[in-house]
Formats: sequence, structure tokens, C-alpha cells
Amino acid sequence: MFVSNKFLSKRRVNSVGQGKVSQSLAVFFSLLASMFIVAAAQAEVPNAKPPTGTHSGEDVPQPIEFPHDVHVDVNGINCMYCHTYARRSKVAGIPPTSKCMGCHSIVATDKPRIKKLTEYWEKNEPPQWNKVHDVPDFVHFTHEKHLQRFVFKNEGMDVANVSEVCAFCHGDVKKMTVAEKVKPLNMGFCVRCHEQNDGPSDCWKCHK
Amino acid sequence: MSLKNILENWSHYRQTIEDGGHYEYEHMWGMAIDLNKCTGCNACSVACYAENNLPTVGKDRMRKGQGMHWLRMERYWDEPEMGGEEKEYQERGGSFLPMMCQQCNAATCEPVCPVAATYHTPDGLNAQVYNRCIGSRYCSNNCPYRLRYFNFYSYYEESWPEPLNMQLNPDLSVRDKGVMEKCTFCIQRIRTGKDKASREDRTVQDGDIVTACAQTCPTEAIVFGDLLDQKSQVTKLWKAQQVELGKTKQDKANTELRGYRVLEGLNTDPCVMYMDRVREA
Amino acid sequence: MQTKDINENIAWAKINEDVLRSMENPRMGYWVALACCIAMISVAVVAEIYQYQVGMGPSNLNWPHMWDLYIATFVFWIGMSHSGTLLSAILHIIQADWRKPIYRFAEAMTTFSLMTAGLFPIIHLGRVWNMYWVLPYVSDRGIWPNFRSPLVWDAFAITTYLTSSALFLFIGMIPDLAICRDNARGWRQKLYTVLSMGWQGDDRQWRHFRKIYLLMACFLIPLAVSVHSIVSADFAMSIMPGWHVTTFPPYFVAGALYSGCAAIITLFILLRYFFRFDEYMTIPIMEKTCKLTFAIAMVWTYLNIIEFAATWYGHDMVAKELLINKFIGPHAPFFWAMLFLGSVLPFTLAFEKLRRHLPTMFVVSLFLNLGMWLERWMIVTPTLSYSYQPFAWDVMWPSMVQWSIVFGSFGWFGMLFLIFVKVFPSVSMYEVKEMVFHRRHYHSDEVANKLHRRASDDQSGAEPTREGA
Amino acid sequence: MSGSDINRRDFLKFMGLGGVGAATLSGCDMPTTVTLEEGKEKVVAYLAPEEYAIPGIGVTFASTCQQCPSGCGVHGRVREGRVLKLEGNPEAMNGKGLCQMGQASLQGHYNPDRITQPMARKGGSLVPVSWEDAWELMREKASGTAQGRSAWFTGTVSGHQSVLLAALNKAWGSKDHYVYEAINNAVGESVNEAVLGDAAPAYRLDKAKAILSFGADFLGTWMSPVHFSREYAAKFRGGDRGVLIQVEPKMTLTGANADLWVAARPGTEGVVALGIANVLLSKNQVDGKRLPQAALDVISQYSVNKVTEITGVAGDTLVRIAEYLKERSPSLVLSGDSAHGHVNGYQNAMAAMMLNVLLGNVGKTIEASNSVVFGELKAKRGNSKAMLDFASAADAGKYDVVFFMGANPVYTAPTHLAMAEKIAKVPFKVALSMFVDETTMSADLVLPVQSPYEEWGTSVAPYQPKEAAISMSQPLMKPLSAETKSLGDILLSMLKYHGVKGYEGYEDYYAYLRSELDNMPASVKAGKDGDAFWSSAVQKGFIKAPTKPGSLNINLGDVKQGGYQAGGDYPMHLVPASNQTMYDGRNANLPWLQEAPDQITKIFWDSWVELHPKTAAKLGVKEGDFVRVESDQGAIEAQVYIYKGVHVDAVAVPMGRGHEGYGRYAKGNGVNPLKILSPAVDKKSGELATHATRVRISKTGRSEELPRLGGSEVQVGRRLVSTVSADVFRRTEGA
Repeated sequence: MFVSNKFLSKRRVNSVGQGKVSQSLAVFFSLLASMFIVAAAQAEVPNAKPPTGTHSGEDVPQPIEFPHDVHVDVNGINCMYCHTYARRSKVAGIPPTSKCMGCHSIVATDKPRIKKLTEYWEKNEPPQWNKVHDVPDFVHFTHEKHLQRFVFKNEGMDVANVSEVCAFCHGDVKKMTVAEKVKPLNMGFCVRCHEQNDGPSDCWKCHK
Repeated sequence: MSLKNILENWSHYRQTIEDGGHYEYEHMWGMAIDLNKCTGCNACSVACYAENNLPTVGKDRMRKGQGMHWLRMERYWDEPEMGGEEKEYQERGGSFLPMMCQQCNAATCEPVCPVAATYHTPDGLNAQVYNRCIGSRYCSNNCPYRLRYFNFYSYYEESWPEPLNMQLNPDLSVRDKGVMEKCTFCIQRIRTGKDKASREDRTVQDGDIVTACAQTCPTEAIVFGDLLDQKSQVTKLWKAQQVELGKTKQDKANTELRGYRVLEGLNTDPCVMYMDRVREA
Repeated sequence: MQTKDINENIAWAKINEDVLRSMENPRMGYWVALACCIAMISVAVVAEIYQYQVGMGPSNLNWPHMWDLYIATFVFWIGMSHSGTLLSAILHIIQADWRKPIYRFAEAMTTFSLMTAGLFPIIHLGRVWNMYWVLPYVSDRGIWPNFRSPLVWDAFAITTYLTSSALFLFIGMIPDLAICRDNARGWRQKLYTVLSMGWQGDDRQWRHFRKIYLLMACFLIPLAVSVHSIVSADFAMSIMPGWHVTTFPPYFVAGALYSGCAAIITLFILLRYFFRFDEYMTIPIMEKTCKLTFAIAMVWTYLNIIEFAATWYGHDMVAKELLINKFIGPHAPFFWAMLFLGSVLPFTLAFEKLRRHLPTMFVVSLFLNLGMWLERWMIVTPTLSYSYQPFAWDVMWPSMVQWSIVFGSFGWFGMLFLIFVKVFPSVSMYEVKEMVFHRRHYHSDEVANKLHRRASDDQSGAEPTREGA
Repeated sequence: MSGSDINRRDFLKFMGLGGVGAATLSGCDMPTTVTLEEGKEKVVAYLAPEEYAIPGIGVTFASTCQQCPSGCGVHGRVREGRVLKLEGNPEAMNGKGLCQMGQASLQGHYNPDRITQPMARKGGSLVPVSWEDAWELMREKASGTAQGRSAWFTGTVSGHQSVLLAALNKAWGSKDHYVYEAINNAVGESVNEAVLGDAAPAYRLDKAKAILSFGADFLGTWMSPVHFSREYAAKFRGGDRGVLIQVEPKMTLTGANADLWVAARPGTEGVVALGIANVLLSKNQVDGKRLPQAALDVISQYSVNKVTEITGVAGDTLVRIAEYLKERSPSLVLSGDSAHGHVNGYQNAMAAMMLNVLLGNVGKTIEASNSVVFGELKAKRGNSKAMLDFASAADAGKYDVVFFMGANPVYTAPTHLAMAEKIAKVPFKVALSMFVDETTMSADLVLPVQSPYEEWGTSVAPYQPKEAAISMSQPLMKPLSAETKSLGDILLSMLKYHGVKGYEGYEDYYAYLRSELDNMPASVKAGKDGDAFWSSAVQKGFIKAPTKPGSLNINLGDVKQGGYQAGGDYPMHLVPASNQTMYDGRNANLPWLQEAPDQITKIFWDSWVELHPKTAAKLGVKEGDFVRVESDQGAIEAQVYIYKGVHVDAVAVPMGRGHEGYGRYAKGNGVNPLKILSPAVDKKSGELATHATRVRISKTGRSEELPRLGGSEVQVGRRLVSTVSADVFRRTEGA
């Protein structure tokens, strides 16, 4: 990109200004935090420079308070076990209710959340989740491509650590309960990462 | 596109084949259209409407010339000097010419766009980025084929009443007012085909990717493929007709061959080759 | 019957009076005129809002007519803007001092017509709200405008030209603003105090003033030429028949000066009539302007003929076909009207009788400008109607939306100008004084000496005597 | 790829519209159209999807296009439970190609004007009712019907639907099943039947070196256009290039592709044929031994000059045609609408057939169709005689109950038939329909059927002489509205309701179909057992059955000509032209086809009147003027399009527009030429003589810009499409 890295480093600080002034302080700290995470991620994901930039997400109410931390952090379930489409399709996909029931017909059936889930299942209607990570409709982001680049066709990459790759854009979900948007996911965010990891610069890769 | 792209790549995107410019490309998508086979049945055009989320604009706007037919089937009657004038009837029927974006290599629309919303892709395609377009309409003015269409209204508001909108193709955008658009050689299909190939760890084979018009053509008059792939059918056709990219005038060994490119004398270097229609004397 | 450019015996105080009088509180007629302008503007604004909300459809733009009146009128106003520069810069350099009484409003005209022209590229955009994408600014996305596009050049050229011509206008006004300051009361005084930037008229200031003024003049001339050349590039850079013409840059510049001069004549007469500037905007000056206009008209005609000939004898069959279409096609009436108004009508300027007859000149100048506007339209539209792909041939006439926005632009220009003449001196007082001074000096040194003494404000000094000399 | 059998139904049951949403706006950043705030958009997960159902990745399923009777096999691309695009089924007879009607049939499926629930006539108007009420109504009105007082009026039907339908009819003790198609080849069929003993023989375009077609628009609307287009392009236009000669009053799509287009006075096609035969026999030394003496005698009467005088076809043209036919053997002579639709249509067709016999094409380019094992599944081909018969029967009060399905007689019937009034005489009319078309509007009970892409079904293409394939229809997505039922299900439940033996066992039409296919003869199943056979059928989209080659016999009938419709004070011939966009009017509710310019005139969204420049000059009208076309039955007004593709004495008006109902896109644009047809029928076959009407034209004075695409009609010297002679082509690319 034409903009020099020096400028970018400035830019990073500027991005504080992007957020609402009232929140700028919080943003700043979360920024530091995210930098730390990024640093951590860099350690785990070989030949990849994670994208930079932060966003202070709002709490999105969900029909079921799905605890990512319990599933990923505590029980160490791989992201792609539930978001199974991610490596085959452009969308990662919300796991089908049947998949949840696969375990939760036995596991933790007494918990209120699971009870709620079971209701949905018996009523034969899937829960309506609220979208947290959204991009404009003229952006055609492909999960498959990015997973191939950073995980499957990335030698020295352990698929078990895939959550670190997800963290590039989704933040450290394994520490969250309900997912929350902590990355800007705007074009600058994407482009910078594409520059650093020599991704394609062809507009039609994402816009069509 | 980034300034780097403009400064560094553009020049070689526009190199002609003598300069080996095309070998920089991943692909060079092209077409060969046999007007001897083309019956002018218009199926390609409707298929294009179905594939590319083209709105129907209604009688009045269509008559005003505000329609969105990316692929238009042109019909010409014989010229007077071809024995049309003094004869009482059109003895040789009509001449049909399916016109979709010619994906010129020296596209005249590209240099004039103030915001570089249209540019040349590494696939040899002539891209139009809707969300970058500001609607100066300069590109359309500068297209000698008049193959760029403009959203004069927010057509989506009336074009797809429930549940017609369920037919919309999620692989590409629905355009709002003030945006220029044109045939993309079904970029979404190209993308899908390439993704599939890479998923299976292979290169794209001839026939993996077919545009909507080529696929639906009942007479298979439209052939789509990669001009860099020496084995592809379209390349064979171009070779057989002794038509080459990067020429303003084809020097053919056999001058009787039918292959030609529309208005190639303008040095737009289009990627679509046509083959003359044939009539019994 | 006036024979001199200016009456050199006119008292300097009178000059100040006359000019300052023109800035006094307006009469009824002024307010009416202003109201009309604002009415025209508001119509245009309504049309624009409608177009903004619905899209470009209602303006009758279509495939293949992607451009129409907006761009034509844009070119027209840009052309108009060349008048001021011509008078103040070029004539300044060649030291034609008859320009002095009339260059001020010409420069104002330059600035305002640029401010009008600048609106059109924006109005004609399909997605106005993204117009700033044309400007190169460092963005998070790292994307840039396409520097090969003439439209981007336009953006640069127009902004530069607007800034510098506005600056030129302002600088040239400083001494007069000082005079205003000294004669004004109330808010006007405050305003002029600020604007005149503490002008005292001492030598140092004059020296710097002369330098910078000359500098600006020299800078403006190539700029003005380049601006309209770049505008012509919008067309000349394309490959469309009738647009892809080598002679376009000079052709456009000539046309620009032409319409500029015509507009000057119009406003000349208006100001002379309404502000009773008969003493300053004299018939001889009028004549000079007319002669200038006539000369330029001939140049323009010549360039026209060149273009036709080149096309006619050239090998580009499509361009030739288009030319024939212009001659006999659906646009023919307008085309011939343009040729008549642009090339035949100016011959009225060749006759002294007519030249000196202001009402005639007024009408003529208006028609000349109409002709120039038609010229721009005839450049833009027929090419779109009849180009390479016969299947895409079409004839389309602009809708009320377009017309009202075009008319509105005249209202906008008028409003700006009306405000100007009431707030600023529309005749340059100090330059007229200079002119008068030089003329007197030229005619009789005696007077000159008197004048000198009076000027040097030295009562004690003895009468310069010739006795015993 | 396609799912295996039983899961397909779960797929439909469980997999709603889920995964990612539909394409929404873009290229637009108006704040109103794009929201990026978190939690503002909903995303629904699947409940229990199939393995292959991956959001964001399309899956194709095979089905059958029902937009016109040809019955082409299609592949539907399905994503997130929505069918997005149709392509031809490469293995089916139509190949990978599909015509614009097929492409647009999606808009029929997604049409906003579809009927979403049953409607019954209450107090003069149709009001929505529940299915229970609908069945109740059926019980009291229909089930008590006396023997033989019920009838079915349908379009072309085939496959198991038609089997059920027959059974149902039988249960009512009625034999009356009227199969009606406005655009048909009935006259040709009767001639084929008479001469060859085979109603639908195989026309081998791919074998012919010259084709002489009397108004048979085989590239546009005649029989199976896509199939013919393929044969036409693959062989006929390939290597050693064949000659196509089209004789017709108005240029059809086929005519627009002809090497030689000949405008003959409407109704005199037979004479042209005889004239050609005459030349062949006299000039070209063709041996007449194949013809019966009677025919030869008739032919000898038609000298070139006489023919020219009758038909207006120049003598040298006849000679030229004869030479082509002589040189380029084997040739093929076809006859279609514009030749058949006359009071002497039968003779025209017979004369054309005579040429085939004379030139010895029978057996070479006209081959016997094969007899197939599943006779009862074969398509019942429609004709217009059915409508006439039905009209008189209904008029005579023969029926208490009539079921309408897949046909719109009220729209297509000429005014003189007074179809609406006659139908009104039937006490109880049931319409099984997707849309509220004119016929449906006149019904007492409307049962909403599902679109071909929502239902299970089988069909057999009316024209598939060389192969025997049952093409499968399978649901490409879950029904758009729960209240609609598939045609098969409706028929089945009606059968059950009537307590017809043998159908109680079936839970639904799907189950019936399964078992029916299980019971297919072993030869058809080709050694596959039930499930495997079923899934292969669903996967391929059709079942290929073995065939026995049939045979043709030749006994030429009388080729005597004459008895054309008299002109009187109506000088011009009316040509109600069939075209691929509107077809017989069934496509008028598809916006894509309304907006798709007509192939010849490039006119969209409206009807027009085609005039020859001379006629126009005589009338003093120019393009875009409204003219009044008046027959003894009434008048229509439309704008004029002037070109040299229509006979001087003829005026062509396209069929298919001018609906009074049929949804927002069809209603009230254009005019319907069929309305002003004179009461004339072909004497022999009893078919409605659609082209026999005589009209007079007059100016209305009104004028308006013609809704036509494109500016110049000629290329003004540019090289856009230039034409090379066939000899050059043979030299350079000849086989």
C-alpha cells in the first residue's frame, strides 16, 4: 500500500479517535489488550502477521446465552467442530440445532439454557440468533480461503490452534460467553492485513 | 485500487501480447461466438437476467432507454447494398449479434473512471466495483460498444416484489441507484470454479467455468474459456480462425476465415471473437 | 457623443463619489432582481433534491445519453470564467489601460461563474454523497482516485483556478477597500477594515502590491488556458467520434474567451445603465471590447471550420457520419442556430454604428452567449446519440429537471453578482485614477503639473512659472 | 449431484430458508439500505440439514420444465433452500441448453401473483377458503355427479398425473377429457397419421441437407424448439452446411435464420409445394414414380406461372427452391402453424408431405417413432378441436362438473365461441391453477396447485420419437406457501375421496410414485432394485426405457388444393403470430419475458402490428402509429412496426398479450389477436383455422414512440455482423 508503515503506526493511535470520544479511554485499554493478544497469536500462528485495529462491541442479546468460553476454553472444543462450514464455504455457519442436541441430549440437560435449547428442538424450530459480525452486503468474505491460507495450507500450523486464527477477526472468543465484536472489520482492517500477508489486492476478490 | 497498483501494475496490465503482457495474467477469459449457429433466440439474455440479479424496469423506463440488459441481442436487417433495398422482402432473414461486455484488454472505460471503480483484473477481466462507483458515467460514454448500463433509479424497489426476491443470487450484489454496471463474464461463477479447483488442489480445467449465457445457449454458439489455456476449446477456435489478441487488424493467412472482433480497429483489443453468419449465396 | 476612453479632467473625488454611490443601499429594482434569482435557485434546489432522492432517471438521461445539459452547462460556465482573467491579466500585461474601468466586475464574474461551474460535476454524479472520492486523500483503505482520468484533472484544475482567481480579485481590491473603509460607517466599516488589511497607501505597500499583482497576473494566464484545455480533455481524451478531436483545447479556450467577452458586454451595459457609470464605462471602451470580441469570434469560427474540414476530408467514417448527422439530423436546428449565433451574428460588432448602439449590443451579446451555450450542448449530446454502435443510437431531449437546474445556475450566478456589486466597488477606483492621471499627463504637462501639485498636497510651493525659462 | 431418496424429503421438511440470507443491496451505501450495527440482522441456523446442504454452496437437482409442452429436463441450482437458477439437463433430450421460457419459468414459481390458498365463489366473487371447506364443497357439488356428466379440460398431460386423471374420469364414468393447446401441430399430426401411420414421426434435422419449412417455426415454438435448435446447430449448420428455406406470411425466428425466406400469400402454401413439385418433375428430372398417379395429375396442372399468380411467389424463386431440394439430398419438408391454420390447412400439410414422398425423404429424414413400453404414461397431445368440441358440449349443458387445469380457454378462445358464457352454463367449475387467469376467474372453486419445482411428478415429452424417457420432477425447494398442494396429491386425494379402489394405501402422491416406479417392468428398471432405481431416476432426472423401432408406410392422400378463405371487404390476412416470449399467453405474467425484446421486432411489454412498407405506405402510417385491425368479429388497436418480413397482403399481430387477469405483469398490456378470429375451421381435421381470418386496417391517428429496443436497424457500414457465402464456409470449415 502507498501509505507507509510509519503512517500506519500513527494510524493505529488515530483509530482511537474513530470510536466515540466517551469510550476512547476504554478503547485505548482494549487496544492495548488486543495488541497483547495479537502478540500472543503471532507466537502461535506461523508465517502470518495478524491484522491490527480494534472496535468496542456492544452486547448483543441472544435467544440463548451461548457460553463460548465453556465450550472452547474449558472443554477445549475446536471452533470448527461447531462452525463446521468455515473450511468448506464462504460462511462459517451457525451450528444446526441437531448438532447441539447431539451432545446436550445427554450433557448438562438440567441447565436452564439447555432446557431452552431443548424446547426449540422439540418445537422443531431453530433459534433466531442475532448477527454479531456483519460486513456490508457488497463484501463477499470467504472463510474457506482464509482458513486455507492460515491453517490448512500453512505448514507448521497446528489445526488445534485454529482459534488463534479465528481471533484475527473475531477477537479472543474463547474468553467470551456470547460473542462480541472487538475488531473493526472495515476495509482498512482487511486491506492492511492483506498487505502484510501479501493477500490479493484485486478489488473483485471481495467486491462483486 | 491502491496507488501502488495504479503506478506499477496498470502499465503492464495494458501491455499487448507482443510485450508478453498477457503472460502476467492468471487467466485471460475470452469468448468465441459463432453467428452461424446463433439463432437470436434471446435465451442468453434471459439467462443473464436470472443469473446476475438484473432488474426488470417496466415498459416506460425500458422505452426511455433505461433498461438493464447486460447481454443484448442485437438484430440488424441486411444493408441496402446487400440486396435488401430493391428486393420486396428480407430474403435472408435478420442478422443477430449477441453483445455482452467485450472485456477489452485496452478498455477505453478504464482510464476515464475518476475513482478507478473500473479496472483490469489479473484474470484479464474488465472489473466494475459497484461500491466504489460514484456514477460519473464517463465509462459508459467512452465505451464504443455502449455495453455499460446505469442504475437510473433504485430499481430493486419495484423489481422483486415478494417472493420474487427469493430468486436473487446471493453470490453477487444487488445494485442501487447511481451505480454503473455491466457484464462480468459471470465473475461469481469464475470465483466459485476457482475456489472449487483450489479446494481440490488442481488448476482450473476447461469447462469448469461456464457463463450463464454460454451454458443456456441451445445451439452452443457461445463458447467461453481461458485464452491462456492452450488446450481450451475457445483457444482452439481463436487459433482456427487465426484471430489474435493485441492486434488492431488481423493478418490472416487465410483471409476467408470468419473470425473477427467487433470494432477491433479502435484498438480496444476485445476478448470476444465473433464468427460471421453464413448464408447460401 | 463620447470619443475618449475617459474624460481625463474628471476630479478624483468625483470618481470616489460615483463608485461609492453604486454601493449605497439598493432601490426596489435591486430587491426584485435578487428575488427573481433566489426564486430560480429554489426551483433548481427542489429539482436537485428530487433527483437526489429518486436517481438520475427523472432527468431523462438514458442509455446511451449518460451526459447531457449538466456537462454542457458546466463547460459553458467554465468558459464564462475566462473573461476576467483575459481582461485583468492579459490586458494588464500588454498594458492596455482601457481595461481599468471594467476589469473589476469581469474578475468578479470569473470567480462567480467558477463557483457555478463547480456545482455541475457534482450535480451530475449518480452518487453525489461520494463526490469527495474524486479527491486524493489519505484513507484507511489506501485507495486513491484514478489519476489518469480527466475528471480528476478537472477537480484539480477548477479548485486551483477558483482559489487563485478569487485571490486575484481580492488583492486587486485592497486599495479600493481602503477607500471604502474610510468612507463607510457601521458594519461596512468593520468589514472593510478587516478586508483592507490596514492599507495605508504608502510606497512600501504600493511596491509590494504592484509586484504581487503582476505576479498573480502572470500566474493566472497559463492557468486559465490550462483549465479550459483540461476541460476539453474530458472529451478529447475519449475515443468517441466528435469528441476525439485534436483541436479541442484551443477550440475550447477560444470559445471560452468568446463567451467571456460577450458576457462582459452584457454586464458592462447593465452596470453602465443602472449605476450611471457613463463616465467610466464609456462607449469607446465598449467599442474596444466589441472589437476584441469580434476578433475572438473569428478565431472561433476559423477553428470550427478547421474541425469540420478535418472531419470531412479525414478517414474516420464514423466521425464524418456524425458530422452529417449534426448538419441534417434531429439536432440540426440547434446546430445551425449555434453556427449562426456564433459566426454570423458577431458581424454586427464589425459596424461602428451598431457597436455604439448599446441596446443592440445588449441583445447581441445575450445571443452570442446563447450561441456559445448551444455550442457546448452540440458538442456533448450528438456524439452520444450517434456513435459507433448503431444499435445504441437514440435521440433524447432533456427533461424539466435538467432544464430547471440549468436555469437555476443562472439564478445562482446572478445572486452572487448582485450581492457583489452592492458590497464591493464594481469599478476599480484607484486604477481609474491612474488611468485618468496618465491620460492627463499624456495630454498636457501643464495640467499634469497642476495635478501634481494638487496631488502632492503642497500649498506653499510656488506656481511653476514658465517665464524666463 | 443429488440427494438420495428418503433424505430429500427431510431436506425439504427441515431445511427452511436458513444459513445466510438472500443477496441484499449493495453498490449503495445509502444509510437506509445497509446496516452494520451488531445484532440488527437475524441469522437462522438449520435445524437438521443434510450433509450436502452447506450454506453458501449451491447444489443442483434435476427436474423437468413445464413452461411449454416440450418438457425439457432441467438442473436447478439450490442454495440455502432456494432454487436460484435453471440449466438444461445435459443428458436429457434438450441437452444443456434451455430456451428463454425455461429460464423464466423460475419467475412463474416465485411469482407474486400466485394463488396461495383455495378459493370458492361466494356471492359472485372468489373468496379464500380453507382446504376443508374446499373438499366439503367438492363433496356436495362434485361427488354426486351423475355418470358421464363431468369432464376434464386440460393442457398437454402425461406421466402418472395423467394416469390418475384417467382413473378419476373413469370413476365418474366420463370419457370426456379435452386436451387443448392453442399452439399445436394437430393438422400435421393428422396428415402424418393418414400418410405415414405415425402421428409424430422423427424429423431428423441432423440428417437433412436441405430443409423446406412451410411456416414450421422449429427454432421458436414448433413442438420441441430446444431439441430442434440443437440438431439444427450441431449438424445442419455444421460442416457441410444445409440450406434452410422458409415459406411463410410473417417472419418467424426460424424464418429469420433462413438462407432463403419466401413470403407466400397466406393459405396458398400447398400451391407453392405443388409448384415446386411441378418444377422438380419437369425441370429437375426427379422421378415421379414415388407418387400416385392422381397426385401427378394434380401437380401437372400447377405450372410455374399459375402458381406465381396464385401465391405471389416469383417463378425463379420456385426454380431456385427446386434446385436446392434436388441438389441437397436428403431434404426435409415441414409444415407448421401458418400453413395449417387455414380452412385448407389439411391440404397444405398434405402437399408438404407429398414433397417429402416425392423427394424420398420418408425413411431418410423422417423416421418412424419408436413404440414404448409405458403407453399409458405417454403424453396426450393437445389440439384446438378439443376446445371447439368442449364449447359446444358445454353449450348443450352436457356437464355438471368441469375441471380445468393447465389451459386457459377463456383467454385463447375467439370471441365468436363466447367461451366465458358457455362455461358459465356449467353448474360447477373447478380450476386447478397456480394463477388467477381468465379461466380461473370464471371458476366456482379454485384449488391452488404447486409449481413444477415444488412437487413430485413424472412427465413424458410429447415429442421424443427416438428415445423413450420418463422425466422426473422433484421438489427443488419447500413450497412457498403451505396451503398449496401438488397436482398429484390433489388428484390422489380426489380418487381416495371417491373411494376408487387401489389408492387407499398411498399416504400421498410421493408414496404412490415410489410404488409405481417399483412396479415398472424390469426392462425399464434395468436390473436396479427399488431404492437404487428410484435414486438413479431422481438423480438423472429421467428414466430411459427401451424402445422398439416402429415403421412407416406411405399412402399419400389427395393433394388437390383450393377453397381458401374468401376476402370480401376484408382485404388483409390476419396472422396471429406465435412467439417464444409470450407463447400462447401463459408467459405474460413473467416480467423477464415481458421485458425480453421480441426476437424479430425487438418490441417489449406490448403488442404490435407488423406491416410491409408498401402496405404502410398505402395506409399512410409510420412506425409507432396506432392502427385498427378489424375483422367481422371485432377489432383491436396496436402500434405499427414496419419491415420487409411480412407479406404485403398480411398483417401480423403476436399472440399472448392482452390479458384481463393473470396478475400484475400480464393484466392490461397489449391486445389479443385471437379474440377477433373468424369462425373458420380446417375442413378435414376440424382444427380451428387460426390464420384464416381476413381483416381490414385503418388509421386511428394516435401515435406514440414504439416500445422497441435499439436505434438503427442497419449496420451503417460498420462490420458488426457481415455475411459470408456458404461456399466459402464449406471451403474453410467444411467437414
